[in-house]
This record gives sequence, C-alpha cells and structure tokens, in this order.
Amino acid sequence: MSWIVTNLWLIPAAPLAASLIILSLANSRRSAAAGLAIIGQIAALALSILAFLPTLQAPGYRSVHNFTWFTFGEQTLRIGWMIDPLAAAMLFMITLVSLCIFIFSIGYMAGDKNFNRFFAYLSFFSAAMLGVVIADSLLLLFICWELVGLASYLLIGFWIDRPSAAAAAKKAFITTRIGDLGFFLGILWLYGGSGTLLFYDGGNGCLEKAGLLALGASATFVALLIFCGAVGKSGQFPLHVWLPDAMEGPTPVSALIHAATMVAAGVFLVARVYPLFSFGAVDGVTPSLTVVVLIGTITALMASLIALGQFDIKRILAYSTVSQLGLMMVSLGVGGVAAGMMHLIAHGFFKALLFLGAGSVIHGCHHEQDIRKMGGLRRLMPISFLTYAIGMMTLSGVPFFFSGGWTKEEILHATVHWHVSHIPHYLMLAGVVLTALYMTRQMIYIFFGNRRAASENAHESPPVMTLPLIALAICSIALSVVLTPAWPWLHGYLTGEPAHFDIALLVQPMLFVSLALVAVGIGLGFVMYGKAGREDRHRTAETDPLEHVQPALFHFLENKMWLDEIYDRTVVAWSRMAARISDWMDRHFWDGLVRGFGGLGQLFGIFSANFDERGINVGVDETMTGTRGLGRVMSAWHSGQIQTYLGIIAVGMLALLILYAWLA
Amino acid sequence: MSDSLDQIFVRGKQMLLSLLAGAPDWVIQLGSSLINIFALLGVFLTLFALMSVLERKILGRIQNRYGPNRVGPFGLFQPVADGIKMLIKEDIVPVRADKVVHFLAPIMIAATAILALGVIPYGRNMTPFAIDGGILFFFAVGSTTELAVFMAGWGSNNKFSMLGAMRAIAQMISYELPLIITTFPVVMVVGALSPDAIVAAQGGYVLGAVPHWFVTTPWGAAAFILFFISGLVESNRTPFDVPEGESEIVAGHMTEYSGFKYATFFMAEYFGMFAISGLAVTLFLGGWHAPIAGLQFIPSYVWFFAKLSALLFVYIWLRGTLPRTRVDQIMNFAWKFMLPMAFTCIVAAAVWHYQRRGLAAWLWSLAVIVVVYGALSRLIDTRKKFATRTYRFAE
Amino acid sequence: MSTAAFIVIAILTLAPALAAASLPKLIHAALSFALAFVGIAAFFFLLGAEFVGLVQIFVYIGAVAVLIVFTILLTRRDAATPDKFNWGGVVIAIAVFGGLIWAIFLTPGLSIAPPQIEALTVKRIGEVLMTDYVWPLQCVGLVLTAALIGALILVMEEKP
Amino acid sequence: MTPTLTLFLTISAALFSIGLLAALSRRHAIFILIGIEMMLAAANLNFVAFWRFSPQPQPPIGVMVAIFSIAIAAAEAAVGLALVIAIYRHYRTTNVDQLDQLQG
Repeated sequence: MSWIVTNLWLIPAAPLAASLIILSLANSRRSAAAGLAIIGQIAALALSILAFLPTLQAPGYRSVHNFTWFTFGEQTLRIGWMIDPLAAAMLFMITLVSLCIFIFSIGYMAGDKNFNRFFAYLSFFSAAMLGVVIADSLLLLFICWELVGLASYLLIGFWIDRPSAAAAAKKAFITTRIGDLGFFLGILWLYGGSGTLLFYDGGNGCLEKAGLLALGASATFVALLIFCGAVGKSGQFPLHVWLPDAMEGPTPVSALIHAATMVAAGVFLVARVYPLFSFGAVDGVTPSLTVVVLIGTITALMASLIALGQFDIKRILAYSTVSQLGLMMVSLGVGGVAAGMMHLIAHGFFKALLFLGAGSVIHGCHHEQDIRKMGGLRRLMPISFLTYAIGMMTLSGVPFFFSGGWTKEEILHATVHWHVSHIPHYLMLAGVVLTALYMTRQMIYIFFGNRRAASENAHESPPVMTLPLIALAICSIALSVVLTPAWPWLHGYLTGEPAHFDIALLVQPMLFVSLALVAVGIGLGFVMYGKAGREDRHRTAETDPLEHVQPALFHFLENKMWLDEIYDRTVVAWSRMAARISDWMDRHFWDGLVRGFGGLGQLFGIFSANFDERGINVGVDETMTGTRGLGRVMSAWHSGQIQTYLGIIAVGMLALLILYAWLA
Repeated sequence: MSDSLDQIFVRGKQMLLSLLAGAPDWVIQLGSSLINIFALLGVFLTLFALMSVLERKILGRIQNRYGPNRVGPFGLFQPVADGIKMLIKEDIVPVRADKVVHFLAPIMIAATAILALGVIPYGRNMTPFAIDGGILFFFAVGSTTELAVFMAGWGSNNKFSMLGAMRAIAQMISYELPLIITTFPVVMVVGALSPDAIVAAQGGYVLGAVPHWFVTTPWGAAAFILFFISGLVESNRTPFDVPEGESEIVAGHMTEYSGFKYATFFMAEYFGMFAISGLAVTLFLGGWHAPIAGLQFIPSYVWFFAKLSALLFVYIWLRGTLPRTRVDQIMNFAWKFMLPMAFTCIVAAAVWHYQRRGLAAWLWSLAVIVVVYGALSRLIDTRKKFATRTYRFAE
Repeated sequence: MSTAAFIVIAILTLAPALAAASLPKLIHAALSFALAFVGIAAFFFLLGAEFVGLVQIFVYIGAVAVLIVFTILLTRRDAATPDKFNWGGVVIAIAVFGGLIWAIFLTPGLSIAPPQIEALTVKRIGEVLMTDYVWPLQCVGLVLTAALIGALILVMEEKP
Repeated sequence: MTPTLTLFLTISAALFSIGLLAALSRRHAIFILIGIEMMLAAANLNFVAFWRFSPQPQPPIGVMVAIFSIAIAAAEAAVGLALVIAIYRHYRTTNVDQLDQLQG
C-alpha cells in the first residue's frame, strides 16, 4: 500500500482547493485566477502520474483505501477510494486533457468579464470528475456524480444573460436528473440487497463474489437502474437531447464536457460496475448488457445521422460525441470493456482536440458558429487546420497512425464476437462510414472552398490557444503506439493480461475493412460536398447538397429527427396536461368541496355564536371580572419596587429569627 | 564601632523609651509609635524642604540658568521663605464649593502619603512599623490617594478641578496595576509580604562584588524599570503630569486651592514620590544593603538614603528633560505595554526560580523578557505612517 | 486587644456608617462609607486578621469607593438632588436590629474572652489558600473575570 | 477586661441594620448598593470574630470566608454599579421607585 493510495483524495482536492481560492479572489486578479487553476491541475496531473506508477508493477493491480464515514444506529457507512488500471488511465487522461483545455481557455475567455468565475467552475468541474474516478464507493461516486452535474449546470449556463444558455443549462440539469433518479433507486436497491456500497472491500464489496451472490437475480435490475444514470450523463438515446444544447456554454466547457469529464462519467460508471452487468452471464450475455447494446446502437446510429444535417460547428461535434458514446456503450455491452475504455480515453484526447479546434475557429471567425458562413480557413488558420484535420481523421478512424482507428477496430472486433446477433456489428460499420462522412463535410465547409461572410477577415488564434491544440494532436497520434494489436499494451494494462509484442498481428482483415469503410466515407464526403465548398462567396445561406437530393430526409435530420418536438408533444405536454388537470381539480372540485365544508362550518358557527352570546359569555364574563378583581388585589403586592421586596424579606428574616429563638 | 554607628538611632529610641519604664505597656507602645512618627515627619519634612530647593536648582542647571540663590547660602533657605509665604497667604474657598470635602481632601492626601512611608525599612532594625503584610499595607494606603484626589476635584466644584481629578484617577488606576504586579515577582521569590524579609533576602554578595539585589536579575531589572515608570505616573510627575498640566487645565485638582492647603498638596506629592522611591529601593535595590561587601562599614541608613536620593535625582532629571505626554498615549502605554510586561516579569521570575537561580536561570529569564518585549514592541507600534509628502507646483 | 481601642474603633465605624445611611448628599454618603470601611478594617486588625483588614482597605477604599464615586459622577444629574427619606425602612431596620440583639443575648456562651492564638501570618494564609482553598480561589478568579467583562459590556455605549 | 464576642456581634448587628436602613430608606440606587456592601461587611466581621474566638481553628476558615466574600463583594459592586449606569442611560434616573417596570 503506497503513500499515494491512502492519500488519493489529494487528486481531486487540488483543483477543488484551487477553485475555492479563486472564488475568494477579487474579480480583477485574472492572472492569479488562471495561474491557480492551472497549478491545481498540474498538481492533480503529477499526483495522477504518481498514482499511475504502482498500477504498472503488477497486471490487474488494485488497491483500495476504505474508512468509516459515519455511524448511524448499528449501521456504519463506509466510503473509500481505489486505484486500478481503469481509474489510473482515466485520471491520467482527464488531468492531461483538462490541463490543455484550461490553458486554451485562458486565450478563449480572455475578454470575458467573469473570467475568475469561469476558472473556478472549471477547476470545480474537473475536481468532481476526478472524485468520480477515484471513488471506491457507489455513494461517494454518486455524490461526485451530482457535483459533476452541478458543475455542468453552472458552466453550460455560464453566460446567464443569454436566455438560451439558461434554458440549455436547465435542460441539461433536469434531463440528467431523470437518469439520476434511476441511478439513485439502483443505489438504494443495491444497498438493500448487498448491504454495502463499497465496490471492493477485501472480498465483501458489492462488486465481489459475496456481494453479487447476496444480490442474486436482482443484479439485472440494479444494473439497469444504474445504467439509467449512465444514459442520462453520457447522453444515450432517450436522454441525449441535452447534450447538443449544452453547446450554449463556452467552447472550452463543451470540450471539457464532451471529452474529459461529463459524458465520460457515464461510460466509466458502466465500466466500473461492469461485474454487476455481467453477473450470471452465459458466455458474456446478460439481459442488462443486451439493453446496453441496444441503447448504444440506436444512439450511435441516430446521432451520426443527425450530425449530417447540422450547420452549427459545435452541434455536429456534439452529435459525433453522442454517437461515439453509443459506440463505447455497444462495446461495453458486447463484452469489450477494455476496447470501450480505450476508445473512451482516445476519444477524450481527440474530441478535446476537435472542440478546441472548433473553439479556435469560432474565435477566429469572431464567434460565428454556422459552418455555412465559414470556408477557406485552410490558409488563414494553418495550425488550427492541421490539428483539426488530425482530430477529424482520428475521429473518423483512419488506421495506422491515429489512435481512434485502432480503438474502433477493437470495438468492431468485440462486436463481431457477440453471440446474440451481428446486427450491431453491421450497424457499427455503417456508423463508421457516417462518421467519416459528416466529418469530411464539416472539414470541407470550414476549411476548404473559398471564403464566406464570417471568414472574410479571420485570423489565427494566439499561441496560448494553438499550443494546447498541438499538444492534444500529438497525444492523439502518440496514443496509437500503445493501441496497436501488434503491441496492445493498453489493452493488456486494462484487462490485466500481459501484453507481448507480435508484429504479425498488425495486419488483420478488420484493418482493411475499416480502412475501406473510412475511405468510402471520406470519398463520399468529397464527392458530395466537394463543390459545395466552392459556392459563391456572397451567398451565405445556401442549400446543403444532401438537401438537394433528399429534402425530406435532410429536414428530418436537420431538426434532430424531431426528437425535441416529440418530447415537447409527449413528455412535456403530458406533464403540462397533468398539471392543468390537477389545477382544474384544485380550482373547481376540491375548492367546491372545501367551500361546502366551510359553509357547514359557518352554519355551525352561527349556532354556536348565538349560544355563546346567550349562554357561555355571561358566565365567562362573570368569572373574568372576578379573576380580574383578584388579579388587581394580587398585583398590588407586586409593586415592582425593590425596596418593598427587600423590606418584606427583612421582615420575613426577622420572623424566622424570632421563631427560631423561640424554639431554641 | 561601625555597628554602634549603624544602630545609633535604634539605641537612641531605646533610651527614650527607657525614660517611661514601668508604665503600662500600651503607654510604651504609644510612646514608641509617637517617637517613630515624629522621626518620620522630621526626616521627611526636611527632605521635602531640601528636595524642593534642590529640584529648582537642578532644573535651573538643566535649563542653563541659576536656580534660587538669594535666600541664605546658595539659596538654601528658599524653602523656609516659601513656607512662610504659603502660611501667610489667604486661604480661599470657593462659594459654590463643597466645604467639607474641599477641606478634607488635602488632609487625607497628606495623611495617606505619610502613612505609606511608615512601613519602609530605612536601616538595619529601622522599620517604623514592621507589619507582616507591609507591602500590601503600602498599596492599600496608596490606593486611597485616588479617593482623596477625587474629593479635591469634586469638592472644589470647578470643571478644571474635576477634569484634573478624572485624569489623575484614570491614570492612577491604570498604572496601579503594573505598579502592584511588578512587585509580585519579588514577593513570590522572597515568599513574604514584609519589607524587612524582602530586604533581608537581598543580603549577601557574589564574590563580594555583585550584590544579591533583585535589580541584578533580568526580571528584577525589567520589573524595576516598570515599577519606576508606574511610580512616576502615580506621583503625577513629568512626563506624566497631565492631571496638573498648566497649559491645559489650570492646575488640575489643585486649581481651587491656595495657601497652606496648596502647600499640603505639594508636600503630599513629594511624600508620595519619596514613598514610591523608597519602596523601589526596598524591593529592587537591596534596601539598606551596601553595594559592595567592602563598604558595609558605612551605616545602613546612609546607603538607603543614598539610593533614595539617587532615584529622586532621576525624577528631577526626567522632569527637566522630557516633554509632557498625551492622555491617550499614557493609557495605551499602560494597558498595551506595561501590563503585559509586568506579567512577563512574573513568568520570568518563575523561570528564574525553577531553574534554581543559577547563571542558566539568569539567561533563561532574560530570554523570556527579551522575546516578549520584542513581540510587544512589534505589535503595538501605533505610530502614524504618513505618506511621503509630494510637493506640486502650479503649472 | 484593649477595650479602649475597641470603643474608639466602634465609634469610628458606626458613626460614618450612620452618616452613609442618612446623609442627604450622595457624595458625602459615599465618602463616609469609605470611612466606615476603614473602621471595619480596623476591627479586623483588632481581631488579629491584619491580612483581611488590609485587603478590606485595598478593595473597598481603593476600588469600590472609587467605583462608587465614579458612578455618582456619571449619574451626576440626579446625584445632585438630595433625595427624600422614607421612615418605613427605619422602622424595619430598627426592628431587625432589636431582633438580632435579642437573639445574640439569648444565645448562651457568647460572652467569652478571646483565647491566646499565635499570629496569623500572611505566609500561613498563602499556604492555606494554595492548598485547601485552591479551587475556591480559582473560582473566585473566574467570577472576578466574568464580573469585569460583564460590567464592561453593561456600560458599553450601545450603538444605534 | 477585653471585649467579648458578644460585643463584636452587637457591632456587626448594628452595622447590618444600618446597611439595611440604607438599603430600605434611600431612593437612590447607589445608596442601596452601599447598604448591601455594609451588610456584607457586617457578615465578614462576624466570620472573623467567630474565627478569633473559637479555640484554634485549623485552617483559619473564618478568615478564608471573609477574604472570599470580600472578593465576591468587589465583583458584585462592579456589576451593580455598571447596572446603575446602564439604567441611568435608559431611564435618565437612578431613583429606584421610578424603576417599577415590573409592576403587576
């Protein structure tokens, strides 16, 4: 048990402390605020590396540190933190990515008047997420989980003066709450079943033999309930609606939410409590996992389709995030935990890269987000272009050089070997194509073709913004070293099997398949949108090529498959109606009832009033006058003059004295 | 020989008492106390006269002028002249004054001052009234001065008098605490409240040169300085003479007094001075002990009065040197500096005692005092920080 | 202890006490109160408890009397007006006095001569205070501190 | 002939009644305080007298009680006078028969 394990709490504590100090700073101390935030993040990064080291020594290393939080009755509530390859990798990724984002946002938020508040929230956000990662107790995890939600709420609604931002914040908060409700129920059920919320507790944690056996068949439902939480957080199909709207927040925030912290939390949660899902699995298939696969598939496909019909640069990325998360969910569901996590980590890097790139583009185009108004930025912002291209290729899964490719392949592998059906596999393949397609579309719109309204006088961003881009780009390329099937170090690290080097494995059928798919996607993209780029510069709102071909489909996609509208028509409308009904009930039915009773009461009151007047009052009055007289007599004694009292005391003493002397 | 010279006054008293041998012993008691009282009065009235003229002369020297030098040789008869003047002056009592109080105030103040002198050992076996709780008696009597001052202030029904009395009482009360607390270390170390015991405890020498006076220990030195300052305040001397600051309130609580009553106040002030200095000598400067073993043949009372007059000279010197302080400054000084330092002296004395009074103990208690002193002077540095003045010219 | 001294002290105590109780002017009353307490201190001396006597003078003349005159000063407005005297109190007081005297003379074995005891030195008192009575001493210290703070808070100018 | 305990008790009784007189028959709050102080002093006198006339008490309990009660009396005086001043600030008087807010 090394020092770092017992003091793991320091990792989230560092950014938290930073944020608290920043909040207490004066609004003018901008540099101090930024410096503090970054120092806190660097400290967290250093500590995470420190925590990373012990996990290398043995495959499947895991050490936990539990302690009693408080005791109620004979129940003791124990919480704790743990470090294992999963957590360590996540820690490393989160801290590194957040560091880049922090640095980036110095440049991006430079003009904002609530600079300090922003950094405080950012630090708080990453602190909460780190807490989620190190938690060894479902309770602690849930607490940090909710803190993440709170932080996201604060940050999405950062520009509170924008009604849309406020609305988006509310939407995010409430939508995730719906999921968290399920999550909470799951926690309760789990506690009821296994009697502990610790994941690993020397053999009797809820994820270990004893706990699972204690849970028995109900594990499935618990798993599903917990999955609700994951669905809410990482924007899976029914509850994904908040994620695109979360684009209202500042771009670094979107980057943080989509790459490092928030959405990762859901996937991480599923991976963390995977034993619950896989409990009692017949060759790796359980009902709960099947549900996960289902949801994931739907999400992935739907999101990548919608992404095709969007014009807001950030929304496209958002939908791509959703689809990628779906992909991860699928891979988790089909049993490729390692694959899913690897993709999550890789995704963390390249999605951060993409978002920051988008941020830099937006910054360059004076906060214009419509890709139709951009174009030809290739020459104006070369660094952004290059890094963005790298990110795009990573995302669309170009093999060999880009981490995304390898992880996607892993996932596809996993889906192939799923016994239930191969539909997910094929759908995933389609998803890959779509991903490549919409990314290409975006690239062309933004960077190729000739300039348009917004990109007239665009400029490259300052180094403080471009350096993080470069760093992230390098990361997302370099990561592929440990991902190749030739030397699947990360895979081995996560699963706990030793990874051995074998160049022969580098070449496999799946590689070519995905290569082909990606090629198809990108090619298709160029074919479809190639000329769209070279539209006349003065026409801003031009029709999308797809719109030419399939107006109906395009509108369907553009309006996000009318999901929001559907929700409005259904869920929201229903609740409104329910409210209206109960209101009506209240006004008319209950009110009438109450009035009726009131009338009865009044009648009775009149009777009793008369009775009072005639009967009781007189008697009472008599008594009262008598009492008052008595009171007057009494209060005469109560002169309120100390000296009188003193004199009386003296007389009393005298009396006692005489009495005593007499008796003696 | 030297012994007989030392005890000459004791012998004389015994001789006088032997005159009324065979009388009932309360008569003898009465006689001895009367003798003591007259001795005291004689000595200190003389000292007062001498002091008053010497003060004026020394002040004169300090201010680079002759003092009184007309009446008698070197103007030594000046006090006589003053006395006569004071006696034949008209005694004015304001109409609105509270006659009784106005009349009683000077008597009371003088009486207390003289009483305080009664417990100080002036020489070997030369303590007029050897009370077991002598120090306590001293302060008990001394504390009644405040009442007397108040009587003076209230009695003469004059706002200057009242203000003066208020100031006097305020600063007396404030400085009574340090004054008394600085005696605690001595009392604790000696383990007795009687001046004789304290003086006895300071007998003896380190290798015949360094006397065992308490002023030679760090806490003793600190306590002595604090005690001396408080003494200055208690006897309303410069630089703490705001109660009778002529420039502000005519003459404080003595404004409405004239003639002999004024003289009484004057005398009381000097007697208070003598008493405080005498107590300082007793407590810290080894009472009537000789500074060097070799000089013990000189009679003890000589030593005592030598030390006393040295202190008195310092009084005069300060008066000639220092300007008058402000009331709020005095108060701040009392509560923020004197009091904590006095407590520190107690601690230091305890350290000194429990380190078995060796050299190490000496250094330890020195360390305590120095540390606290440093800390205090850091903390209560209330000097106004003025911004550097910039001159702007008309442009 | 001699009867002469006793008589003198008794007069010196009771006369100022009566004055304190009956003088019309508050300041005079306060001053004669101080005088009466000197007399009581003298009684303590007579009884061979010098320490108590000195403490008595120290506390009452040095502190309490000064406090009282200060209070008189601060409440000058109606301290100036000599206040009326109610005779009911006198009656009660005299009655109480009679009762006490009666009780005293009723009790047998009180008219005894003082036994010879060795003087009660300050050292002795100190030892007793520090050994048997150390807890009461601490408590008194606490009480005094509390009283000091309380008095300060009471007389603080309340800020509007 | 030396004074007996009876005489001391008589004196203290007289002192007590004088204090009571002051406390009862004067209207000024300060007088009441003075009277109370006197009564306390009388009690002290009793204590010390009893100590003196009892054969060799070990330890000197009477004296101790006297000392403590003097200390307490000092505290009481301080607080009492503070109260007087506070009352004066409120009601502009220290005349106790105008201070009858507690009158029934």
